[in-house]
Amino acid sequence: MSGYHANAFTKGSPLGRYVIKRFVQMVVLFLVFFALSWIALQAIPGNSIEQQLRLNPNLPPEAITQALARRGLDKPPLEQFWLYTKAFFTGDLGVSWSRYPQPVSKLIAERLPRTVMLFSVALLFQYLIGFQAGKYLAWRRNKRGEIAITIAGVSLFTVFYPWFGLMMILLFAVKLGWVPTNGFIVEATWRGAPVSANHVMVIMFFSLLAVTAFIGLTSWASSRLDQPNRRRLVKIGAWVVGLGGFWLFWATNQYLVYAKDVAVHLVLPVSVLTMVGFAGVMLITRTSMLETMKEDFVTTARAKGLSEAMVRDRHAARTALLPVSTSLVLAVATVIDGGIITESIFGWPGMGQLLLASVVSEDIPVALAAFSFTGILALLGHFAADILYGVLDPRIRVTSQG
Amino acid sequence: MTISNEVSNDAPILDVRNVVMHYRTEKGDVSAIENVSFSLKSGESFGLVGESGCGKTSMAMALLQLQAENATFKGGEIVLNGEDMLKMNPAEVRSHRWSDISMVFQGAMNAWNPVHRVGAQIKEAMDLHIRPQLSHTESRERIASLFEMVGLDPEMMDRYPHEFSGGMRQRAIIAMALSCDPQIIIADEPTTALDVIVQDQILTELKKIQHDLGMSIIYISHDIAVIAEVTDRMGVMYAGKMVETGPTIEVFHNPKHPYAFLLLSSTPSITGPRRKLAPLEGEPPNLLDPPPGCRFHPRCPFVTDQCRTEEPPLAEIGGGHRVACWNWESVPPLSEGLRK
Amino acid sequence: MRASSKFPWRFVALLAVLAMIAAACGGSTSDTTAAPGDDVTETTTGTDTPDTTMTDDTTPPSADAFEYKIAVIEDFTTDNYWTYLDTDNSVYNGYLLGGQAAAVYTQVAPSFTLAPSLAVDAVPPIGAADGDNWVISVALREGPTWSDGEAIDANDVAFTFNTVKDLGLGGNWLSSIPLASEDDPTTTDADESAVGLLSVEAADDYTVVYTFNGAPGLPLWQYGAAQFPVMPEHFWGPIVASSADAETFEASSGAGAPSAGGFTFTSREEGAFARLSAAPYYDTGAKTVVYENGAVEYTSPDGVTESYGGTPEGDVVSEDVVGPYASEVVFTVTGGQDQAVLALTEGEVDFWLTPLGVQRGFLDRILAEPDLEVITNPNSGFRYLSFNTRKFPMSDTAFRQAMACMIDKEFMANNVLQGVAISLDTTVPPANSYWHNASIEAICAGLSQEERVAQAITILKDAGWTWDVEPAWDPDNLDVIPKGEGLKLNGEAIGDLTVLAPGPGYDPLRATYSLFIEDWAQDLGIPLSAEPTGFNVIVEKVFGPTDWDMYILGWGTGVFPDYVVDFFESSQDSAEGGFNTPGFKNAEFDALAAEFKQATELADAQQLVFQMEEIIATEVPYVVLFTTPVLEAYRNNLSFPFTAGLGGIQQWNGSQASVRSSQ
Amino acid sequence: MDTKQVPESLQRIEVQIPDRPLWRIRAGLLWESFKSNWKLFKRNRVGLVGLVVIILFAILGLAQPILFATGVWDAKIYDVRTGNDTRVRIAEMTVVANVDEVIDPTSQIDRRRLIAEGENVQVGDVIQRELKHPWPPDRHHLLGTDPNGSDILSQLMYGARAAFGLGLLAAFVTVFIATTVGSVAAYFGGWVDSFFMRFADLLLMLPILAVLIVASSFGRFKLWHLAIFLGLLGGFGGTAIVLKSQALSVKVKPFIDAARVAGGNNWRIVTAHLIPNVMPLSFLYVMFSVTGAISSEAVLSFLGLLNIQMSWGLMINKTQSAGYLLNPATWWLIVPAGLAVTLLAGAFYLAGRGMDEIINPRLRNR
Repeated sequence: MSGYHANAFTKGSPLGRYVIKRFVQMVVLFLVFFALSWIALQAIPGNSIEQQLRLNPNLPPEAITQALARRGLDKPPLEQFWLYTKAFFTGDLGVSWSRYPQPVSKLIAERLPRTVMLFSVALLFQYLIGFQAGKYLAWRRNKRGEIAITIAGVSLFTVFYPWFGLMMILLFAVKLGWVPTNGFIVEATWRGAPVSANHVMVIMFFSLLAVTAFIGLTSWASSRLDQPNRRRLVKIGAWVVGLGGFWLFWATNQYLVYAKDVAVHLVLPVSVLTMVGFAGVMLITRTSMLETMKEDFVTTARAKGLSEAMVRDRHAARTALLPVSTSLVLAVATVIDGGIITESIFGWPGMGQLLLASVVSEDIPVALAAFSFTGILALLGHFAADILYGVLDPRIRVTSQG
Repeated sequence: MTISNEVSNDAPILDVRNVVMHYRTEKGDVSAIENVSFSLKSGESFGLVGESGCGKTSMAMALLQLQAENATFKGGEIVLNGEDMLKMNPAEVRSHRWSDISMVFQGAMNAWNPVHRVGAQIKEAMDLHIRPQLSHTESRERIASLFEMVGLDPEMMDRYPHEFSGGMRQRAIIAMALSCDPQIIIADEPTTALDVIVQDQILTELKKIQHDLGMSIIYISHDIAVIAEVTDRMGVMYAGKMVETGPTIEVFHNPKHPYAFLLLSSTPSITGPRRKLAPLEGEPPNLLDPPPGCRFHPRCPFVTDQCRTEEPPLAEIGGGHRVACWNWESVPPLSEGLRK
Repeated sequence: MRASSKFPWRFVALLAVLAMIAAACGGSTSDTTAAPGDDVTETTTGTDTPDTTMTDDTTPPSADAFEYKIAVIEDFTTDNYWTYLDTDNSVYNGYLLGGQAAAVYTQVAPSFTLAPSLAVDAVPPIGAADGDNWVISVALREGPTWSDGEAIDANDVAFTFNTVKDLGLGGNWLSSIPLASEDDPTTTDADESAVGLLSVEAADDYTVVYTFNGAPGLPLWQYGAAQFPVMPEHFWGPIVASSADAETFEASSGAGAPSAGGFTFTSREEGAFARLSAAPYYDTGAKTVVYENGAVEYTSPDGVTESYGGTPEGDVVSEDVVGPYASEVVFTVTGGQDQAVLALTEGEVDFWLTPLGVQRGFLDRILAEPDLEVITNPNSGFRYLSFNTRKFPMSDTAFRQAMACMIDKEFMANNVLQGVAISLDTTVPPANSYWHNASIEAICAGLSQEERVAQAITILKDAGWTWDVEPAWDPDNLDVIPKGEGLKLNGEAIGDLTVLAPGPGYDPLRATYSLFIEDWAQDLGIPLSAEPTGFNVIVEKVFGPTDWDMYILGWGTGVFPDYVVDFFESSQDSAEGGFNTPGFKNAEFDALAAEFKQATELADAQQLVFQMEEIIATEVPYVVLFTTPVLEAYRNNLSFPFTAGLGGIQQWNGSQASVRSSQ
Repeated sequence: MDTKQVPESLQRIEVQIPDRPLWRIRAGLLWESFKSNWKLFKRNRVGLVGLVVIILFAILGLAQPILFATGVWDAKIYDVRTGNDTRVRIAEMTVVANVDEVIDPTSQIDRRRLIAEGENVQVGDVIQRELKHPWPPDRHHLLGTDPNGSDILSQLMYGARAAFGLGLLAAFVTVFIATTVGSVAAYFGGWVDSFFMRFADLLLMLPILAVLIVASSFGRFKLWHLAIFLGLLGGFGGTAIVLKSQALSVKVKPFIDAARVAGGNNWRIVTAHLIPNVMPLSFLYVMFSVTGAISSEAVLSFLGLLNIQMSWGLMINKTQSAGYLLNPATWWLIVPAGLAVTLLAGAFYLAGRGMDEIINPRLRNR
């Protein structure tokens, strides 16, 4: 009796068609986005060269014309756009104007790991804590404490984030001195380091990913086990093995001291991001749970004699997970945009800062690359969210094919 | 039409005694179940009939202790195999759910969790209640046989609820209700949302299963015809009270409560005797502030002054037929209809 | 059935293994990809430890060797000196790289006295005509070496010039190396007659020959070409040879480039820190004494004493025995000003290099630390209101004078912008003492509000302006009531005027100032409104089409006041790409400017600048408003050769090679 | 109670023929629904808290012009832009070497501070010194003054008006567009729908903050420009999608068919039937849009990218650029403004949630 496959994804062609259709839509959307971004950036008064050279009265005017020519800015706008687009889609992101002549790809390669590091950890905590909190909040509806938690949650959710971040720096970094105030590494630790910070962060990210994936998937798989005892055992085992493996990996790692330095610097921004972000997840989860809890199948589950925790986790929460996971995917897609403030406040030199600086300095190649990057992330995010929705909600699978 | 079922004379497996349940709301207490009693013997089928809002679904939920959060029991007991469920702690209640009393829900679509496979949802109940626990294979085999019993292709167990038609879902619900060999199944409007032909199939299926497995079923429906078709005994509820109870044949053919009388008069019957159809006028009372005396008196064509002040008891009128009406003797035979 | 029951297990195991592998590979892939693409990190973070250079016996006594830790709030963007001087000319790159170049002549801190560096002669030779051209031959000293021991010679000077010229490097190179127009590939026929450098050649190892296409004055020669940065040919030559174009060349790394300034660039972690290490310095041990009158007394490491810029007289302003004393200069990039202050107060850094100066609000926190010292110095720059003199009514001198009269700079500096702004009347600030014309007084200086109103009315009336309703000072309300209405010149009314000023988010000082100017103008009946505008928009507008009315911006200026010419000479009109944004046209001024450009004697140039400043003060194309003080904070175990001077310590990159620690 | 749907076959519905004019019935119904909704809203404490805070800020914003008009405040001192308290506060102070030694900060002063401010004196000297701004709160300036000597409370009040103006304008633009777009897209479907929905996708793709930064680089980006820009982004973006789905659920209701059968033209059906029924949900989104707009403005001002005269975000920005940010001693420069943004944005959000529980049938628990 092995396998009655009702999974729509295995049926092939309708889904294939759907993916192709979506892909074409995505490409068109991206082209429009790309062109609009270029136009908008181009339309900003002044340009990068003027900003750099205009205010030095000792410069002959030729210096500016020459600099413009070297960046191809002497050509008519349409030609510039055509040349840039052609290069862009053949993989050449060009060179930065404000940091001429550094390649844009090099700047991005330098910044990206840092943003990924910061936000992957922050998102992990946000969603873990937010989802659990939302679950309990919905379960406690109209009970004591709900209003207080909701108001606290909303306050964190709508708090003026830059200000809140600064207040946290003031409290934890300045007054209490528990954590560094800013930056991502300390010079003294890294002097003569045999390795770059990005390298260490890449290793940190993947080790974290591996552990999270291991624990998450094992726990998920354990929920399919029949006996509660064995289930608990496997779950605990997963944590022990996962965390133990993580510890072992780093305890024996030559880069431990560097990783520690990065980790210490991560504490405050991640905590603040978590505090601000988890509330949003909590509220989504709560709303979604409240809707789910009105469904008949929750009554069915109770009638079956399932414990409240099982009803909550396996039935109500499992279904309420849909919008939450969608929002996670979309949150990943907006990381760079969100990074602008976080990175400015905590002095974390990532993609967000690069984006901000490039727009302010009218460094169009860098800005456009960063824009395109966020645009592609957003497109893929929406696409992934749809697919994920289909995976998590079997009802959608059929409709998305048809 | 009669149902040939051995009705055992043993002590009832379920005995509902004088249950009073209120909903606490902003506007005051809603008296949803007022002093309701009935009992159920092993292998027996019992029907509860009444308009929407009369308390029959509240009663069904109360039997599983699934009443809404704002419900409170003001009295009575629900004795299952000698134990009062109202006195049990939540864990004890849970252990009885499904293993002793299971339920076929109304609106079968929503009763299934859309994100789990049907088989898994059935297995979940079995894992919880069947001891020793079945192995994976054994569970699947059991589900397969249950599916066959209710007339479903066993392969369907690995599908999601939305891939089932309405009738199939209802069959699957029945399979799930049977999965832990309960003593009692509560069928709450089991066929309401289905088309007539499927309705009939499902009812036949249920009857057959009850016959084969010898379990007790409580049918709950607003459709008195359905109740008449499948039950041994029935009760008629009105505004949270049991107004008439007795053997189904007796009540169906010879209703003695004016409400039951009017209800039957307003329902065309294919299977029953020909009769004149009479409309049931007015609306059920507001249970926040139920009328004094007999709750039916504002709508009752046989109303007397006594009805307006004194509450009639549910009194035996012979043959296990009991009626809560001061003037039950004025109620004419069904075939005559209501004279204007 | 079995299979499906086990499925998740296998899946999990597979994924876990994959993830672990990915983690392991993640490291190694980035390893291999980083290496070839990124020479910088490879060589700089590699194993060539700075200790090897430290043990070199030519470095100064390491008894008081210490790390000079500096906070900066913006990251460095390049480690290539050529790129830095082209368009990556941020002050931060300057802090990091500025010290590594050699120069034939240089200006000595803090008096800005012109003194020889590589050259033998105390003052730059004037040279002589050679046909149409002008040839100057400069003898170089034998002895100065790069940090790697190679001699600094005439070939390096010529190489630097040729690289800029041949590769077509641009940006700020062109302000140090004024190429003759014929050779400038980007210039068309205009301005071909302007004087510029034709060639720089090494006649022999220690003789440089500069050829101009005409006689150069002070701006072009002594304060121009004679001071251009010189780069080591033996290091950069091969890189130039292998670079196809300027872009490739400027993208190359400058790591390991020998320096002529006591420190070499060692390593950099983007966004975090950068380091310089002490290196053998040919001038180590030399003593420089600067006197009050600007004269410099220089004693070379081998004890030969010379003096430049006049005979030493008066107090000693600064006395400096060149190090380097620090073993390392470590720059920490902090996220912002607040973080820099924290680094300072918590002892993580010794000094904070910031072109913005320490803001007044930080003083509380800095002064809470007993071991921090704060100094204040005048800034070399000014903020000003500019009129578009091409347009009515700004074209009318009386109008401009009346506006200038109404602007009460003392009130603004003392009452509104307390302590953060210093009132200023000339484009050359008093702190630039040699070039500052102290006799100039702003229009209506020292008058009260009431007197200013009266004076402005008189100025306007005298020039033929009339009102429908004449403004008057109401002594009861201490305000102008009624305000002027219907101001006209010969019947011509004034349309709505706008003063563009940066918003409070960019510069609160100028934003506030603009609002007061709006008020004062309206008192007179001038329909002026202040419009907060983005900095880039103002720049584009005022250097582009000439449809603006007034704006407020600022200039950061050098010490040598050739900018006065650039800002107001009629040929420099911004409509034609110059810097004369007001469109100021004044024949008398133009004549003085032409004379200034040809001047070869400092005293002559000084008098010319004085006269030009007087014209500006009377004709007011600019109303110079204020300047800001530069506050700097440092740990008091540091000792600098001087702490008082225009622009502060940061003007000299934090005196890297001379700073000592008392520890 | 038994909430399950049961056919109404057992009930009889009596139809009353109204004898009052239709508008009075409508008004009556509206009033009734308002009353019952208000009751529901009142019970929801969360929403009530939000509403109270909103009203408090509204009062704060309205108070400022009144204070000026009644002469309680002199514009020369309290104007948020050029106001400047030129009164002189003199204190006699002894010069010490380090503030750590200072016992009484009003009578002693660090010599290094004086040097930094351009006065050269010796330790031990006694000087008459003017107290410089920012001044801590006193009875003239309830929340103190900023480094330029203008009143923080006055700025806060001005900021409240700016926030309300911006927030509400942005929200109404958002909702006006979103309601129209959503209804039109839902009603007409087809390519109209596709066009608007793809456009919405495009806007959802945008990195909003980055786009706002680009927009603000256009130099003369005023507050109301920002409001309309935010309104357009929201109105054609996410909110339109939500309202479209609401409109879709209204579109299939029988009365729409009835109207169509009765010969109503499309436009009339959209404006008279569809939009009014989408309105309640629209109003909910007004609340959420206000929150978004206020936060966006504050962030942009905080980054110093908006060229405006005064706002809460700008107050923080100015504090930061003047160096008073992480200084607990001058808390009045940073706490009121930050708190105000948080409170007002939060209040609109809370009020929105309160309304959500009334309007959104899926969340009603009764």
